[in-house]
Amino acid sequence: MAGPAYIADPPDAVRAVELDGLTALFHRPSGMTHILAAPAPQILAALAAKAGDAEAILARIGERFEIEAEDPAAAIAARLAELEAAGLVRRA
Amino acid sequence: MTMGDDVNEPGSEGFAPTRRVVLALGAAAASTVVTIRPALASTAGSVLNCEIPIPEPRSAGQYIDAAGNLVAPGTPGSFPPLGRPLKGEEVKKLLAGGPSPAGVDSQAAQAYANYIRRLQAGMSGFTCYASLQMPR
Amino acid sequence: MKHRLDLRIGPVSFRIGSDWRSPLDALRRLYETYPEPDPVADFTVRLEAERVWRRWLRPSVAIRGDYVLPDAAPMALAHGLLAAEMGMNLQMALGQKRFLLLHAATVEKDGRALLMTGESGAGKSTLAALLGERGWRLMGDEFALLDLADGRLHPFPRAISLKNRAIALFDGVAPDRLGPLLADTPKGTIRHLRPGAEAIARMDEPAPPALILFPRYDPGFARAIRPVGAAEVFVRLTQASTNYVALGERGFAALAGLVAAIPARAIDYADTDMAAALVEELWDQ
Amino acid sequence: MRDARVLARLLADPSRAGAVEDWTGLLSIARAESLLGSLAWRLKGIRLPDKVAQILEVARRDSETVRTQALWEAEMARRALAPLGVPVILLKGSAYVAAGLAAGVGRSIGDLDILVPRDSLDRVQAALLAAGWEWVKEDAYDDLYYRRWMHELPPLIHKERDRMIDVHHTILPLTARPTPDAAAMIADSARLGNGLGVLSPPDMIVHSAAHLFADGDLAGGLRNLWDIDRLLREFAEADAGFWPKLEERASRHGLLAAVHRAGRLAHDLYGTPVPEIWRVRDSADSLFKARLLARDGWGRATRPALRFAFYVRSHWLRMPPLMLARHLWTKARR
Repeated sequence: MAGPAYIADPPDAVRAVELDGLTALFHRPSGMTHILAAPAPQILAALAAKAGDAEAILARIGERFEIEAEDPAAAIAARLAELEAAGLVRRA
Repeated sequence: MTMGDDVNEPGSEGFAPTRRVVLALGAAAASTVVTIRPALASTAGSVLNCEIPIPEPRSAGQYIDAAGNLVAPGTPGSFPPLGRPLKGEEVKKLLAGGPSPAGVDSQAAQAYANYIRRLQAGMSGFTCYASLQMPR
Repeated sequence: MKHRLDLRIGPVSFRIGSDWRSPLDALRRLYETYPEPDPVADFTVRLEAERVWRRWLRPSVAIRGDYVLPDAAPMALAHGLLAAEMGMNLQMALGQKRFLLLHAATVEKDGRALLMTGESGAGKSTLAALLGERGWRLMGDEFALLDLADGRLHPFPRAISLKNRAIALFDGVAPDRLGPLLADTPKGTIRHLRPGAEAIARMDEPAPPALILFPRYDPGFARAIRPVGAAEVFVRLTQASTNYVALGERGFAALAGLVAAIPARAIDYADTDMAAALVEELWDQ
Repeated sequence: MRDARVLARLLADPSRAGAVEDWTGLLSIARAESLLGSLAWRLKGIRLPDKVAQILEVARRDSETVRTQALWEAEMARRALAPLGVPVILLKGSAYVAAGLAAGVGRSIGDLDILVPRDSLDRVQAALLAAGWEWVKEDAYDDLYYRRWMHELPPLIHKERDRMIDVHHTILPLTARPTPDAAAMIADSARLGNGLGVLSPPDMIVHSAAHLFADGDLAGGLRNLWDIDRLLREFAEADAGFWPKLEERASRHGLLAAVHRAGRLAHDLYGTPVPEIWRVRDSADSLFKARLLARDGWGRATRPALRFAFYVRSHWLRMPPLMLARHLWTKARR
């Protein structure tokens, strides 16, 4: 289930603030603000300045979290599509 | 502004490693990214391109009375939701007292116009309406 | 242009030009007690005839200026005062980049400010005006100016535009504080109210925010107070701001700082007295 | 203020700031001509009245947002088009900021303009539509008209970001008399690090001059001429052989007259150091100059008849059935 590899901007390209369970993220390259719900912040952290495909992302997130999903591959693919449309990740 | 219903509490784990917790990846159809859009900026470019859903999606199914209020389906004197969003240009004509949008009878059109006039910040279509109107 | 009036309201100065005398005469009377304008204006407003002959023939006022909303509908000359006020609003909404601009009413007491936003046309302006007559200092009924550096709110005490039923609530104020009654405007009947003397005297005095309220008005409402989550406050304030996106990271920092530091409540009320009592109660907590 | 002359003079020579009498009027003109950001950076460090300094400080910050958004829009187009492997050339403001040119400093930038090879148009269009751009006007899907007569696709707007993109395949309408060599422009373009490109220095001038004098009605012309001033100064300073290269290139694209006119007017209004031999008298220049400066101290457009004449001219320049009329009009004026 590899799929394409993605990469996110390095941590210093964003500024994040926690707002009761959600993350308000200011993205410096675009000047845009996004409100993120889990697992979007975790995916961004897993891809910050280091490329990875869906498998690598799951492995990286799995180091710190107990992953819960019926179909992890489909869920990650859906999240990546959203993040790519918002310009927060791009094809590596 | 839609947010997935089935997302778990993310805590601060996204940016600082802490204890091992459960992370739900969400259903494929859920939404976890919402981008803040300008409220009244870029009006010039978007004024003819914006749309107003009637009613806004979170009130889907409700009818609109002559004064533009949302009412229960089937309320006497009210009109069913419009099956499609109105385009900025149609709204402009409608609010200026011009012809009704295609396929809409004139009484329903007036109710929809009143609904649009009552739109408030945060509601779907407000930005469009705001861009067609002056503040205040 | 043929006629000109300069005004300063808090930190913002306007140059208003008009093809006709009457709108500026009305404006001059309303702002009679305001301080001397700045020699350089932040924004220019133009009230002009759409076509040369429309200066005399069925005169209608096009609202233009440094920043223009295309396709904005012109107004009747009889509503020229409202056109001037809308022209100033428009410059603020489209051109103000020095402060984070929130579509909100602000009042101050004990050196701290109360911010009210959320419901357009549901009485926040009336509520602010009413509080302004009851021991609070009115800072502004329309726009709140959040300082990007220090997070304080700057006063912008423009004339308040009272609408429809709200007009009668202020029958008791000194007559020289009221503008002409403007019937049949696009927003119904409107009458402008000059803020009290203290609001004008202290218009250069900012105040740190202490409470954010999202009032909701409906005659059928039962009195209610609800907490509002930080993320919702953040998003609602971005949507109440005309320049949030344009300010970039500074806007983000200022807004995130405000949301993190200041408590917020939503209130439902059925009449202005109920609202005023709710505000006093929450303020004292 | 009678016209925009004071603004042009101040841009050319910031040391005149002390002599400005009507700052409010000047700021209104600068806003109306989309030159407030450029003026703000030009006057940075100059002693100004407090209020003016404050307004210009805010304008400088705002121009940073404009720059960020323009570069981001270019980046999003790059991401959408990268899989096609076709050259994508940034034009106008986005190109100036992406290439770090002085013309980009404080510049207002609205739409994203790109140039792509004509034979890649279908694929470019499909990739943009797939990446969230949509047609601005559904009914203006008179694609054929655009394809046959115009130098660009009908405008597209991004449905999330509300930003427009103009996709050009050449720099003038196909109906215009000069026929610039777009393929040569693409072949000689300079690569930026990220996979996007910009026109070569001479072509950048040629495009800007063509846009100003061989296409539109001169709306926003004062700003476009300011671009040309900044570009000419920067390119001439960096390359002693720039002027002959520019003339050679302009001739090749059939736009030498437009480039010469741009140089003359830039010299006249902004003191641009163009070669002596360019500084000839041209009877029409005064009309162009009057049109460029037609703005009063309230920010209002003045000289409606002259504006209308240039508006008509812009159509004459573009529309085949009126080619003859244009010819007659030019003759009658002599």
